[in-house]
Amino acid sequence: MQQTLKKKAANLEERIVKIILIIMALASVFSIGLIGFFLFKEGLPFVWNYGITNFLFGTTWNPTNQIYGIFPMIIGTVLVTILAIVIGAPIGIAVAVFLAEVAPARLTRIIKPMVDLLAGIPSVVYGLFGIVVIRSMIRSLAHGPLGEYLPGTYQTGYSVLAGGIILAIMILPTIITISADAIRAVPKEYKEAALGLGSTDWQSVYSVVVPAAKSGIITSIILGTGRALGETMAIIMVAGNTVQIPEFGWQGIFAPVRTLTGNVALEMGYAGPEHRQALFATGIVLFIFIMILNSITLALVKKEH
Amino acid sequence: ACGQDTDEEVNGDDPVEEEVEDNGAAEEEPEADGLEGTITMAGSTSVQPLSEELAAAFMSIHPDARLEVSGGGSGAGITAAQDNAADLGAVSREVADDETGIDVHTIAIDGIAIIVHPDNPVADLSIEQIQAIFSGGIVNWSEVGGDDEDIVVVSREEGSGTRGAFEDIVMGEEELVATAIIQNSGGSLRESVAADPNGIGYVSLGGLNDTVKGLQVDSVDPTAENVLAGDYTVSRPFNYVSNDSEPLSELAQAFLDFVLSGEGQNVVEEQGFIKVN
Amino acid sequence: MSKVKRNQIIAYSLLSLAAALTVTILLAIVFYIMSRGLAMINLAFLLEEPRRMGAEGGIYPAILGTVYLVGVTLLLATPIGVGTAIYLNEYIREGLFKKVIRFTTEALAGIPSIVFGLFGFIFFVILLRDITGGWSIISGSLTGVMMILPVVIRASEEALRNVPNPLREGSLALGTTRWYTIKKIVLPLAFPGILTSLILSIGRVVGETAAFLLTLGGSLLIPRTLFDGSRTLSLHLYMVAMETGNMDMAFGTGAVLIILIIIINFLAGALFKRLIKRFS
Amino acid sequence: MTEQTNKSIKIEVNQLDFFYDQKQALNKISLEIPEQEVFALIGPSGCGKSTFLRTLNRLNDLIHKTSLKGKIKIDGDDIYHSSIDVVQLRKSVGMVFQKPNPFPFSIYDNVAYGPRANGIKKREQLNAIVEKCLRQAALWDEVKDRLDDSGTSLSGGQQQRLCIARVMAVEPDIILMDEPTSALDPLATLKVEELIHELKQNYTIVIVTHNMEQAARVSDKTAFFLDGVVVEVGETDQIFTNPKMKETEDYITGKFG
Amino acid sequence: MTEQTNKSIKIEVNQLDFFYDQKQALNKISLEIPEQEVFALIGPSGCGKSTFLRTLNRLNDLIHKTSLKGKIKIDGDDIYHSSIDVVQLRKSVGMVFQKPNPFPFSIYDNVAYGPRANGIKKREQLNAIVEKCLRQAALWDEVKDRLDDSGTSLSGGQQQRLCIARVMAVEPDIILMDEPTSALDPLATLKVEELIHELKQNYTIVIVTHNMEQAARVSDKTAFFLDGVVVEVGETDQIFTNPKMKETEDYITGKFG
Ligand SMILES: Nc1ncnc2c1ncn2[C@@H]1O[C@H](COP(=O)(O)OP(=O)(O)OP(=O)(O)O)[C@@H](O)[C@H]1O
Ligand SMILES: Nc1ncnc2c1ncn2[C@@H]1O[C@H](COP(=O)(O)OP(=O)(O)OP(=O)(O)O)[C@@H](O)[C@H]1O
Ligand SMILES: [Mg+2]
Ligand SMILES: [Mg+2]
Ligand SMILES: O=P([O-])([O-])[O-]
Repeated sequence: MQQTLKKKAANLEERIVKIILIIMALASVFSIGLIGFFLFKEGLPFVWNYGITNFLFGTTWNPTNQIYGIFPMIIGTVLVTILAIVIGAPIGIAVAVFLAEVAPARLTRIIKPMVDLLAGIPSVVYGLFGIVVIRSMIRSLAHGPLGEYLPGTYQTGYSVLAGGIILAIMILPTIITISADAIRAVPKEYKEAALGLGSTDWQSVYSVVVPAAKSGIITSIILGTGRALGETMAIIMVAGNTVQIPEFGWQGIFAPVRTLTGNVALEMGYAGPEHRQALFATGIVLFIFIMILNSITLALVKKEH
Repeated sequence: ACGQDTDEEVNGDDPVEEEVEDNGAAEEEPEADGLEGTITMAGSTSVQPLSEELAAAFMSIHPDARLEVSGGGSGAGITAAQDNAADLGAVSREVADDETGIDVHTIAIDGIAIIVHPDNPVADLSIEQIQAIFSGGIVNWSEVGGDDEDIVVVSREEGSGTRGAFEDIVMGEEELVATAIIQNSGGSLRESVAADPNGIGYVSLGGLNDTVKGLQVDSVDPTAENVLAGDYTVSRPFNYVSNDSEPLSELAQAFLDFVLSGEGQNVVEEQGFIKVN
Repeated sequence: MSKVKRNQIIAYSLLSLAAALTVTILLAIVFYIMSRGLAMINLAFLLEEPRRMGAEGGIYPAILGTVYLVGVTLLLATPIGVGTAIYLNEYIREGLFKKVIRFTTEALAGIPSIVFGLFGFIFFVILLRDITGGWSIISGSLTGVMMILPVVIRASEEALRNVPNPLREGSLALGTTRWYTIKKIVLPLAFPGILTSLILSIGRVVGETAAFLLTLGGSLLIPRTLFDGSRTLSLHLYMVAMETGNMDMAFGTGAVLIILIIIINFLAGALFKRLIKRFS
Repeated sequence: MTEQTNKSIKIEVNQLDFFYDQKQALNKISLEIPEQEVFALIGPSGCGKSTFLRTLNRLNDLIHKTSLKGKIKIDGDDIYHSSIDVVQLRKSVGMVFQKPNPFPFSIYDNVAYGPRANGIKKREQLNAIVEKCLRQAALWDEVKDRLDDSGTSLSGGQQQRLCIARVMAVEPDIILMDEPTSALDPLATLKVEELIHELKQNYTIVIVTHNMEQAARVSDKTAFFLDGVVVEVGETDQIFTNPKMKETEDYITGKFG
Repeated sequence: MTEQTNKSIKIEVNQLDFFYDQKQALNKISLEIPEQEVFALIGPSGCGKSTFLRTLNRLNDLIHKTSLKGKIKIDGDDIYHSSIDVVQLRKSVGMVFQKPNPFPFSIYDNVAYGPRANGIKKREQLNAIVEKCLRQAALWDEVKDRLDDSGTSLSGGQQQRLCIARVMAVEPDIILMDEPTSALDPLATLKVEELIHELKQNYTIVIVTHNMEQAARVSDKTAFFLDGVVVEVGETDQIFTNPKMKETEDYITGKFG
């Protein structure tokens, strides 16, 4: 029965497999390295030559005349994203609380697949719905009752509002799913303790359960922000793509705007090498926005543990 | 300046129609020529519908050939040819002097129609009025004889050939008004104007349909005949461009020859554009 | 009624309202697209080639393009993604390397798809065009692989983590190698979970447009090889809507897409239930 | 069944049955719990002690598919009667759990939670309540300089006393404690036991414990549960020194459980 | 420390220290485990019994941030030496876990798993091994007509015996058992104990148990662990009837643990 415990020269398979797996594991590192490399290689020299402030804070975008200011697009991106969050986050969190704390299990089982479906619908379908339905609705509002308060170019329906609404719908599933998970993960002892102190169910949810799920809920909002920031097709279809800084005030939400993503997708038929570099530089700005958001999420997750 | 150039070319070559019919009949047995492979074309969305028709006609003669047509805008057509990303780039404007490294083949002439909503009472604008509208000088339809409504300018994206030609011919030194809505293809621009009674935009003559109204420019209707006659001045060439450091593939050359042949030019005419030879 | 009770009733009504609103939005979108799109769908629509840039005819090449793109993307992403997950979960422990991979997959997951498109265009379409054929299914797929890799990795890791540790120890303690244990015990048990993740990634590929706008080329022809340009249904919808303005065709394509997504979600859901059952 | 005491009866339980779905967890429980005493529930794991405790503040209502028969009266009111406001009931019947479960807020906010839910907003008033309750819970001296620290940053024993202070801030008459010291070390246990001693001046306390010595130390009366049934109930001294039932004796001498 | 026996030493442990990250779980353990005997490890929860057992087949290698000092020799080979093939080691040192962990395959495939991993593919050969091992594990009669049923469909006791059969199919010399009966009812426990008795004819068995009576019943030698240290080791009879150390006596008479 005595077997030798000495290593066999064989076991080649184990070693080969391990090497293959390492190579695979490196693929994603390699991917992001490549993406970063090309993005920066194409875009960075341009930003350098053109000047960071001129690029980031210039208000004119006119590639024909070699003017590349993306400030209006940064503003456009920020406005549309904020609007999406302002509309989407409260609704999403409310639905999450509803699903995790209020709805009977049977209802949850019905609504959950619907939320998943909302997440699965392609963005161009949202865009199509956006131009045909939402844009027309906004147009009849902006051109009708609000007509006298708005300049003509704000009455087309192509607007921050149309983009914000579509994006709000698109980020709902992200916010709902992640928030609901976070709320469900709150130990039920908290709720019992609150109820034991004579809180109503709502008081316990509102003042204990939701605050305890705070970091998960914030994470969901940040991820939703990332999604909104990165969305391209739906936004090109409904936002109007005008390179301008909207008027300050409520009228601004009816202004057509261009987003950073929209700029890249629209002008991929760029006219020249410098123009192309400017688009890559736009990509870098987007990339950095996303990285900042990612880092915030990571920091939050870390704090959690 | 470019408008004139093209007019001359167009005037030069009319009498080919008979030959075309013959050619078509002669090439009924397609297997023999052995042309096969794939060529890709990219660029102008205005040229795209025409390219598709030309490609379809070509492929019906050479079933083993494959012509992939995609859009992207004229700028993309030029860079695709420069980068060798496509065999042929489509450009719906004059190729500029600084766009080097490419050979240019003009395949058709197209007019650019200034379009408004069908309900818009305005039917005729002068070049100066159009320029003023697109540069923000005129902002209300009542200033040009229409209703008292703000004008909504819809334009194409940077890199569009249609926009480039439009700016060359109409805008001169003026800049496009900053508030213009931007659409990135002729089709979406037309839809956008069709959906807005106060909108104004511009598309290829071939992209005109009855969802929008093509305005008279200086009282001339936007038709191929008027372009051909030189009366409708907002016109531009459709070009195919190719990389000049590498020779065209056999297939691409055959396609280009086909396009410029009588039969190809017939297709050009059927699609509502103007023949070049 | 006491004030707190009233507050509770108001609050819960608002929450229900939010849920009702969400459901209404979904149904409105689905019904609207379907009501305009279903009328378009018939055999000819599904099996014919498009004419006039898609303004007429059918969507057959786009269906084929979608199938090819999804197929190739998954074929490439599955081994890489699952392999990465296996390596992360079964071979290495918390440490710098794992953190680096975690961070990069997170970062990849966050990159906007248009940036993938930009990259894919420069790298696969232009730089590697002699290999990829320029605008082609391969170029699109390689770009798609980068996009869905994080999804596949994360979900596979989750599935692997769900395999009870005693089974792993049981196998290793019998004197089997790590890889044998993974092959015979871990992977079979994680299979439904991994499959679920793959099906969900199909959804991601089917729904993506921006990245493919710049890498697939958008040819309307029936793709014959993987080195041909093509378009997916989503891309077709976008191009038809934006380039031809024929909204009916776009809605028809949209209806096909929604039906496809419903099927995909249903399959994933069914598999997920099986997974839950297996481990409880 | 219980012996006569000079104290008045605070809680009266009559023929109580309790079911989780099909499974019967309590079987014809009848008990009288006198005011301002400590009443201990002992018995082996799974015998129904926690279940019984949670029927007293209707916390079991939260569990899906439970049902209850019989009557529980507190101060003469049937607490399962439809006219009863559960929220009010839970205010007057506080509960301390096995695992200390402070909210993930500051110490101050933990104690102020109940009063705030009752609409008290004034800072001075809250300050006063927080200080009073923390003093009562014998925690004030240890935390008075760090009221803004998170409740979860305290040690286990401190956390449990914080939970007791939190309960006292809603001014209950009765405090239910479900193995309040089982997660604590001996020293912390001692502190909590001392506190229980103090509290019975003002509150009626029902405590579940696994620890025989603890029951003997802190309680006035003890009930021995077995399989959902009350086997024996009486003065704690008597139960531990001279149990009437064989099962009780077996249990307290460690023969099973 | 151990007494002389006539059997030869199978496992020799010398000054073994083991750490989970910073935490030391084993402290200078020295033991000699003779061949073809049952060696029991007893001690209170958390004293390091499982940790020790798992150092013997290097299963602890799988845990993050562990470190080990000292030597373990099996048949004279240092099993932590770099020339050792861990896979071979684990083949010759089988392990049975506290909770039965049959693979979610058929009974047949569970037993055939190890032989197959070793490259045995022939059906007849596998059939023979499966039958032999199931017989040895005293399970054959109960399962011979349902070899295709899932291993998880068996009762707890049957599952544990299946796991033992599974181990025997790889022909180890040593079998480690970590509280193999703690998840089983008394009857199933009895069956497994009988089996252990049989097995020691052919195997060296190291068994961890919480159950004093079990240790007394099945083992030849016993080591008493406390806080990572071996307090006492010797003939089982002696340990249980006449322990030398105060701590051992306290433990086996139930004073703590
Ligand atoms: N939520 C529940 N659903 C179904 N059965 C339950 C539930 N909670 C408890 N039980 C069952 O009811 C019986 C009594 O449980 P209970 O928790 O009251 O026991 P206990 O005396 O408190 O035990 P321990 O000392 O372990 O806390 C047990 O058999 C238990 O399994
Ligand atoms: N994976 C681990 N990481 C860190 N510490 C561990 C780990 N496993 C065990 N320990 C610690 O090591 C010590 C010894 O644990 P071990 O499991 O060996 O005890 P044991 O004697 O088997 O106890 P039991 O009878 O409860 O099984 C304990 O303090 C335990 O908390
Ligand atoms: Mg309990
Ligand atoms: Mg153990
Ligand atoms: O698409 P264009 O023809 O305007 O370049």
